[in-house]
Amino acid sequence: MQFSFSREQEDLRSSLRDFLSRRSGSEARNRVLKSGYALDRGLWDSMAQQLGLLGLALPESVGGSEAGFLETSIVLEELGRDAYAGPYFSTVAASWVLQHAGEDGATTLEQLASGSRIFTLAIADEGGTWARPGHRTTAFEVADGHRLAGLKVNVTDADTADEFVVVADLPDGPAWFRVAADAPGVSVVMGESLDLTRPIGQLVLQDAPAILVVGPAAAGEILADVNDKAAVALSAEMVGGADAALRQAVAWSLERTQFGRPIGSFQAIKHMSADALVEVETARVLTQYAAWAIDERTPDRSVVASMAKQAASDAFSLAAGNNIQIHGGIGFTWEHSAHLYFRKAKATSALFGTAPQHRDRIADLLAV
Amino acid sequence: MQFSFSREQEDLRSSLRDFLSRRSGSEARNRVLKSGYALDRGLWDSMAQQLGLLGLALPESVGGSEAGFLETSIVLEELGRDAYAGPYFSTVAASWVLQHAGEDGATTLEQLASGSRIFTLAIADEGGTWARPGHRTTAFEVADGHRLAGLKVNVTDADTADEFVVVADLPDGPAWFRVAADAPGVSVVMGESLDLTRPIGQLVLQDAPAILVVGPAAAGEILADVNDKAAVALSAEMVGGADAALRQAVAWSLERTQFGRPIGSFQAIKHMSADALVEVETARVLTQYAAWAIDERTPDRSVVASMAKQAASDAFSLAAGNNIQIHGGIGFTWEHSAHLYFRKAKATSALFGTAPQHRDRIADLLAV
Amino acid sequence: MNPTFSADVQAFQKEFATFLRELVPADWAGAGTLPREEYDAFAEKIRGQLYERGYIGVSWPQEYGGRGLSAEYQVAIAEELTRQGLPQGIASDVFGIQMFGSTLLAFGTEEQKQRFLPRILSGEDKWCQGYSEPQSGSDLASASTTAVLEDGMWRINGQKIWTSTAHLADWIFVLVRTDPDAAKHRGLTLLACPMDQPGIEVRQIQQISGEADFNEVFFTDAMTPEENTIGSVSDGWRVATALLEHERGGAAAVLAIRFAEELDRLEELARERGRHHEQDIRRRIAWCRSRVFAMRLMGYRALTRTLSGEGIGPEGAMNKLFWSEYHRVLTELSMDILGEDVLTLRGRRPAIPDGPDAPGAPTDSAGWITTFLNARSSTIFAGTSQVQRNLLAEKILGMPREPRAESSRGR
Amino acid sequence: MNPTFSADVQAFQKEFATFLRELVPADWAGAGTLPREEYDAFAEKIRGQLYERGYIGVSWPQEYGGRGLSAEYQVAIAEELTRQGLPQGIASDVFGIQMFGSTLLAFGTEEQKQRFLPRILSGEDKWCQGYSEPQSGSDLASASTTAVLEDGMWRINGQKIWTSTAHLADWIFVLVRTDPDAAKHRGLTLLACPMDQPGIEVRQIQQISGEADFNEVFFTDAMTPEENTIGSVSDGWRVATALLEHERGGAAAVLAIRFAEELDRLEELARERGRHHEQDIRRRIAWCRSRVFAMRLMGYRALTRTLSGEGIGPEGAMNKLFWSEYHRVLTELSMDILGEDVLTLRGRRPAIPDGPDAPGAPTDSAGWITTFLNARSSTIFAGTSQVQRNLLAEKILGMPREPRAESSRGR
Repeated sequence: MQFSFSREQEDLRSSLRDFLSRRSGSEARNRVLKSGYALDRGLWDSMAQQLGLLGLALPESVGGSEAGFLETSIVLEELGRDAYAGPYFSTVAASWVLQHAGEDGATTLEQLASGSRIFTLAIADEGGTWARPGHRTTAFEVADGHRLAGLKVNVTDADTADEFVVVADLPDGPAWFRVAADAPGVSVVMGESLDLTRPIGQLVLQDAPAILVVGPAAAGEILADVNDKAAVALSAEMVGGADAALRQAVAWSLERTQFGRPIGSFQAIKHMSADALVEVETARVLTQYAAWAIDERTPDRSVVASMAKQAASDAFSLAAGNNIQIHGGIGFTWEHSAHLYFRKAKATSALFGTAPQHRDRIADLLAV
Repeated sequence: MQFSFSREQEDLRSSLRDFLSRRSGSEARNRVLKSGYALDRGLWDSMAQQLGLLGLALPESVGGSEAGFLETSIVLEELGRDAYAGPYFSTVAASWVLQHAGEDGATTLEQLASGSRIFTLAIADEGGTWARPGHRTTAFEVADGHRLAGLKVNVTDADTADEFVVVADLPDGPAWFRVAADAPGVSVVMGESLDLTRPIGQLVLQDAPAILVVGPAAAGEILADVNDKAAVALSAEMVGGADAALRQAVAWSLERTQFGRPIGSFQAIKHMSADALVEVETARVLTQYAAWAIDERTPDRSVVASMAKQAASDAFSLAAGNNIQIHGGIGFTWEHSAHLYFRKAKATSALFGTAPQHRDRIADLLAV
Repeated sequence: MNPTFSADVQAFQKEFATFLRELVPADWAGAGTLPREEYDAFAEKIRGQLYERGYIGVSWPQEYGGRGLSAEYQVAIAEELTRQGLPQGIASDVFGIQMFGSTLLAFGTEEQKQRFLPRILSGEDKWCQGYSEPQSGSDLASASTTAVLEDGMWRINGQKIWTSTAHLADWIFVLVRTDPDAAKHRGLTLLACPMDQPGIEVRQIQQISGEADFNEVFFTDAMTPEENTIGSVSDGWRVATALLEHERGGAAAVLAIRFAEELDRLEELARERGRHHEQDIRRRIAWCRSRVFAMRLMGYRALTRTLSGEGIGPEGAMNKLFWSEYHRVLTELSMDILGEDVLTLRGRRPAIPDGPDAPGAPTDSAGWITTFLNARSSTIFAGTSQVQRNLLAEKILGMPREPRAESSRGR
Repeated sequence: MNPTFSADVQAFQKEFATFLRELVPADWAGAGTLPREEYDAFAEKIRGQLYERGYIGVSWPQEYGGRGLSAEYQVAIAEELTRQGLPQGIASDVFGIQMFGSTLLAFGTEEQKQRFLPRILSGEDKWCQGYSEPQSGSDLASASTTAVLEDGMWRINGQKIWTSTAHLADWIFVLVRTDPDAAKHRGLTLLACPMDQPGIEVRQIQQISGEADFNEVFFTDAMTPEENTIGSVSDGWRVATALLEHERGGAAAVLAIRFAEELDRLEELARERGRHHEQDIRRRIAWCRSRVFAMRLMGYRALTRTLSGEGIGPEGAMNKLFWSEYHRVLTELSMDILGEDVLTLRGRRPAIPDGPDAPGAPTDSAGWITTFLNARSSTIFAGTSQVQRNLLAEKILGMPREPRAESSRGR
């Protein structure tokens, strides 16, 4: 019985936290608020090359460190805490598919691990979800490969991605493809993202050249796997964000005085914070377990992934909402990062299944 | 625009409150807790004869005062505040049907108004509800009237009723009948009621002699009407109970000291109480309006009846639950009346439609 | 009990309705269909037309530009405006008419009333409110902006914050400390001060939605004549508190009308997305309907008290708590109906930054998301929900204040 | 990270499972099927059989009757007991084993450990806890029951309340004021005191459900020898507080097992009534499942800390808050599933007054309603939810205590 991280895992966390506080942190958050999203390429390269974060769970043969999903979840939690603005989740999520490309994929994975190419997943068709993309994007074979036609919605980091990993239907079923952002017939329409640190766009494919990554035989299973992993990865991000929002609120409550005392000494503020703490810890243990379950491929991994996602969504929304309330007026000014977390809470909850959708899924999986 | 009670209505309330504090109140509640439910017949007779509460909304010709439903709701609120243990609601509810009996019913209504005979409604069959009783109780005509056969569940005050007003199916549809408790073929099986002030039983009818009150032509409309009125009547009771629970909690919080101060000075207790106050006032205005709407037979009376019932259920549950929590240990001892209100909150919510059922009904009626 | 408008009011409302129909085209779908940029000008235009026909401030005495009608007429006007998809005035009316005007009617000198009130109604003077300070939000009584009387002029120094519409205002009513030696609540005075002077600087504050509806107001030797003192010197706390009750009380009946219209739009959203058959969505809508109807009834109750000359008193705090907490729940529901579509803001943004958007607004995600974000400010402004709960507990339920860390604060 | 039992523990659990299967008939459906009246005797019988085979207190040192095994074994035992529908000990074990025993291991003298611990395990001595007083509930440190040392004997006077199992107990550990002049927290001492003496009177308290699971204990010149002082004189607050952490911490992993079994029964109830297809019911069950699983994981986390020699510390307060508030939600759900059937209590009443009923209990309305009523006491006992939230805010989040009305209370 060991329900805790190993020494190595704790080291990973603390070195990453150090790194982020030096290289990213409140300064980066202010930049996002002042001038909008812009990928910090130097930071990205350092994350990839200096810290090896992108290849963390990839084979050594492509430059990775062969760590597990649990380690990835630690990275995501710390990035979430920092409200990091960059395509880490998108790229890592793409790697969950690209790993199944076999020998052919090695170069791609090397590019991914080195940070030299940015990837993202493009799954849902209009009206579809990540779990059930719909069948409106089609693929057809041509002499030199495939061509894709369709429209993918809610694509994370669509503007910075060099390459898209796309679900499209072949005649015998859905399959996974790679599409380069600069290929002919590929265009991206960015939306105005609620989450200021995660741009969202649509991918328009007009007979765009594509490379088959996984055929229909295995694609469905991988899609299910991607959904489980994405749920837990985003849960980890949200646990980090929720914890940050909680700590930010507490710190402010110690500093701010009203009626001659720090507002953190008022029961209303204390009890709000205690309740948020309980939710954050609930989400934390579920996410931790779910990450382990994914590494171990335990039979309960799908249900615990959903448990984590719904708990983390609730915890983040509560902690980020409380954070604004406790800050009072200053908490909903644009220049204060409180709303950055609040926006992330709502938007991240909506990615790869909302809390109610995951509760429905838990009930289905447990055959209630 | 006048959203307030008239002087006469306020007088009715205060004289009743005076009367109850002298004749019922905490002493009666203690009696219920110590020795269980037993109808205080003297009090009942005074309520009927001295205060005219049973005939309040009945015609003068049968000894009533021709007041409206609004006045009845004031009485119910005060009885609810007092946690009065007697068949007032049951008897008044029966009168809503008996009033439609025409000339024949005059004697019955006189008995009802004078308090000499106690009535109650028996509507739901097993598996049925008050709104949809089911069709398992049947009526057939015999030479000297009718006979009923079936089982009625969740009959309020079944043990004290002298007469039951029963829905049973004739060949051409449901109709209303009167059945005397001491008639052959009539038996009552009492359950253990969650609400200690309102006994609940089953009525077993084995070819029991019955008198037709309202035939199939009008019975359905009256059933709908009874459901609306009962919802608002019980809401009024619950508003009174919720208010009593809130006031009881506040009074205790001023008296009880911990950590050297009255616990009512702690924000946790203050905010719980403020939240309960908001819910009680929400339920109060909705109930007041709904009672007026029933008197005026406005087109929105069914939807506002449901609004009142769901709000009053929530308010009473919250206020009565808070009351226990604020009292601490003493609040869940048998001898303290806090649980009397808490039980009433849950049980009264379940009579004539639960809060979720009423919300479903609101959505249906408003064609959401 | 008769929660309906009197026959006179109904006739008045009918006549008003006829007038309104002439102001807009026959196929008018509501001010919410206008782009955000055009809304304010439209609201200003309509307000001008209403003023010309005497429909602004009808409940004020005739000698100050009103018509001396009862508050019932005011609600009837608001109801009809919303029903016909028109704005309920302009943003600064909350401060000019509802707050400052009402306070002046209660505390002002005859001269002040004559001077200020007609210009508020005509729209010549726009007002804003200077109460909160960076170090004094919930604890309003600790305000530290000072005013010193010199040769019949108040010299004001300090800073106010969260001042809505300050960038558009001609006047500010400002709570200042005039007696630095008195106990915290006792050294305050309320002053009316012109905005157009070198001693006042306004800086806009960008809020959570990205827009700038609030301001900081810096006073550096700003001046206002002694006769602009509202109420007595050092009586500012009492005057300001009464004023806050106007802010809280007056809105209830009128706000409920806007919330009902917003809920219609939410139902439309649910239907558009085929979510209106879901048990959870239906029940929550039903709960919201009940809540909004209760809000209207509470407004009627307050109105009844006003009509009979009773004050609404601390129940004002309940209205504020009630609608702002309701609006959080409502906007959460809109987010749940949008589902994945909360990810991006599409379409029109709301024209109104607090509470429901203008009537007839489309069901675009940008509208609902922005309203959802702004709803977070409603539980903070004009007294946080925590402060409101304290007030309710103390003033209505009679529960004790918390022991003070310092029972009074000599300054 | 490996949240599973080690191979050794798994082997042990398997062996234990085999042993348990011999104790009950092949068609055993769980202790929850027994009538309430028979349950306690059955629990006592099973406990005796477990004791004989060394399955009681396995984590205690061998010299005091335990087997010196890790806490992991304790959880494995509890899990298997519930899985096989058997009681997790008798009611007084919470006080004897989990609370007093654990405290004695930490604070007791060698002589005390030798004398008390083996008799606790064997069941010869049953214990109860004397902390709360009528005037001192949340504010435990204000206890006013006194003890005066005379000729090597403590003479105790005062009253304790909410003392579970006092009517069955041989001993009470009682928090008494031994130094009336010291500050509030500093004048307290913890004593072990025999119950069977003329100076002690026990009166049962009937609780919300109509049953009597609590007591008042009156001390009138009750006596206990000086050697029954637990820890040092005047150090009672520290000892008692540590003891409360045992109460809070130990239960988490084990409780979650019982809650999961209860949730199975709730699902059965929903299915029986055809309510398991409803969106609202399904989502709430899914939420409860997640909550119970999180509770188990928090238990594993605490267990991991215990195994590595770290204390669980103030997180104990979180477990108490977590499960008691969860249980309110769960029992509300059961009421909603019962619908109209909450009106009457039918069938079997629960055998266990706090938390989930015994495994295998039927889905009778009397069971769910009584558990619903009793769930209201769980958010009050052993520190109200309000006190727990204060603790979490202060001890984990580092938020300040409230200013005291009086910073210490000389007595």
